[in-house]
Amino acid sequence: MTMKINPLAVIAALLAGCVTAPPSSQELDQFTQAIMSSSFREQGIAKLDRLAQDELQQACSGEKPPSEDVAKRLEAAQLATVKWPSDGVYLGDWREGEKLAQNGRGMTWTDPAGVPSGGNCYNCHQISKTEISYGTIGPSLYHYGKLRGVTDPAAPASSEMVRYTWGKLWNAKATNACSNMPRFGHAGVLTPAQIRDLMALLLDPSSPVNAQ
Amino acid sequence: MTRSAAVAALLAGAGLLPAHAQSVWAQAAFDGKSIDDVIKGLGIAKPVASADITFTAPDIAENGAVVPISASTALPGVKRIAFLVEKNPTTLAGIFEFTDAVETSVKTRIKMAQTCNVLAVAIMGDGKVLYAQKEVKVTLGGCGG
Amino acid sequence: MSDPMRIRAQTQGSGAVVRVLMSHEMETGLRKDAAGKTIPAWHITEVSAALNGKTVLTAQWGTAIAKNPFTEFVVKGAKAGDKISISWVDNHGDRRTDEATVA
Amino acid sequence: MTRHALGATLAAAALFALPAMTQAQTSADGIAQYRALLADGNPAELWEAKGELLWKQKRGPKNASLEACDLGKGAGIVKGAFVELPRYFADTKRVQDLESRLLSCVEQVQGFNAAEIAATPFGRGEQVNLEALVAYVAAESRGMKFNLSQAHPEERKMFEAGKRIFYFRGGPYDFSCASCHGEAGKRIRLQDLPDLTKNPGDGVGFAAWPAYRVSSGELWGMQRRLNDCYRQQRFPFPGYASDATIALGTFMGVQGQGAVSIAPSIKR
Repeated sequence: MTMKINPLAVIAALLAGCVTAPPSSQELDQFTQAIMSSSFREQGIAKLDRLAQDELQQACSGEKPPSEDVAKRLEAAQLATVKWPSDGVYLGDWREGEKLAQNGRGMTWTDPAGVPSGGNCYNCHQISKTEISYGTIGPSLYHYGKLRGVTDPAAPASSEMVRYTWGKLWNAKATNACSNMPRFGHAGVLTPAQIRDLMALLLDPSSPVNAQ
Repeated sequence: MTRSAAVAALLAGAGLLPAHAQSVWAQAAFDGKSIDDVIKGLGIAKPVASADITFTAPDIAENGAVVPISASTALPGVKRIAFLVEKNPTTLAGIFEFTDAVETSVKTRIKMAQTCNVLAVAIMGDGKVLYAQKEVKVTLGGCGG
Repeated sequence: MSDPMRIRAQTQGSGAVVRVLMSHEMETGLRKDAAGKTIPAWHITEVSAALNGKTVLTAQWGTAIAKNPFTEFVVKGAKAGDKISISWVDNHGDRRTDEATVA
Repeated sequence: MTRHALGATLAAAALFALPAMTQAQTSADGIAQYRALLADGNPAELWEAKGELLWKQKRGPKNASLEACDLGKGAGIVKGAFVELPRYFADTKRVQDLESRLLSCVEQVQGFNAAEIAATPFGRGEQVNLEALVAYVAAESRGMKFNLSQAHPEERKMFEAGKRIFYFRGGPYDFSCASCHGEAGKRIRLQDLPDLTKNPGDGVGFAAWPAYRVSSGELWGMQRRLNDCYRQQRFPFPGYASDATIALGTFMGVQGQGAVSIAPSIKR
């Protein structure tokens, strides 16, 4: 349906203050910001600085993802933040990794300061065969190393996959700008030692992910 | 639907409150930490598996805090049904005692600490004890935080 | 004081299905509060149901009956207009009785 | 046991006897069976009954009942009010959801201190009574379709703000509401996640809250639901009945237009 509007009448009405023009997108952004800052308060370890978005968070906060160019630029910037293990050791203990994968705690306002975070992995991924309570926001990681042909994580042939996996855990946005996955290393959610244990869960041929 | 407080006083006067209506509180059975403990505590015979006891429980419990279960039987001699949870800190969840005025059938909801067998143990007037059991998987749910 | 129970009693076949919801914490005595102190056990221990004043079912409950307990059973021969009353007592000695009419 | 319920149980049991089911199907069906077993006898009823008594009871410094409270359909009218909230209220000049409107009412009508109640932790003091009132008001619209107004400019503004807040990523995990609720068919652990960017269907998402939470044995209104979402998002604390939460309610309610409310429902 089309409506004929007399532009002069509209202007007149606006001048008379009878009709309020709908707010512009920019005005709505400002309105939203005002609401956000009046609505949230700090609680426990969850301070208000958590609402201060970095460039990536801001770019990924639209209804639609950013353009391909922007995404590429963001990914490159995120990749540059990845800290590779200084001693070249990528894998830890898969048993500890499994515990981390099960653990969804940490960093909420009910968590005490200084308690190590869990990896939250099963919340979103299938991982070992025995845990039936797994989420589906992320892809299944069952047989992660096996499917990718990693028989010896220390072998040179595995190095590319090992590095890719480390990068994914450290900063998932380095390969997918607006990924739903947290930047575990970059954001300081997990320590390098914890990431090693998760690496082992995914890549160690004897871990339940690959062996069962 | 529910008329309440005023009735309480009336019924208390009529001697209908549970303490007067029920057999002695089974302390030893409720303290039991294994199926054997509970059997000993109740002073009953060793239960025998029976297809005459219909026991319903979910295969998976979305939350161990509430697990819906039910038991029923068409056998005329069953006087009591006890629900036992194999791996709970204390094994006995509850005992229901039926008169002839009710069907030998009850639904309730229990707590489960972990995946294990749940048993419906039916105690008959002649001292026979029958049971049916089912494994219920207790899953971790939500974000886990 | 405890909140009222919800009792529904509905004729079905030659009897009535009774569904009861009770408002009770059913604390296990195994949980700890935020300060790390054990929360003492607090649970309904005994329940009885009566049809027109005559006891038809009793129960003993431990700590593993779920919070805000739900129970369902079938009273033989109950007719519309009959009174179903339910009583409970907990390990603190608190008691409660509520009544409903069979519909 | 009712014959009907027994039949359903046996049918579910038969379903499970089928071999060669994939693990995922089996656990999904197992959860469905569990929920079916819980459906009959929702402890939320205890809150509904208590809320009805509270609504009609003279309370507070002004010793008045809430029958003078206008939830949007006129003073004292409860039926149908829930499925039209959040909406704009001329007297407060604000868009309000059920909880924020109840706060206005207990202050204006009964003389309670709304700010004090809003600052009270969930499950304590007057918050306990608000939860019961929320259960009662929602239950009075059970089976009705959501029908939120977008006629007032403030209502449209709150919808737009709600949309922006829904997609706002922040905190150490980079989560927004959309991280979990932006796509259909996903789940966390075994819990299905409604896609809240559209109408997720009758009795799903916005149309299922308030709900009795099996995990805590408590009645959660939408305010508490959103509060715990933000906690798990690792965000700071959203104030009770704050504009951000009302904006989100407006967004979800408008997206869910036409969905049938089953609230208060029962949830894990």
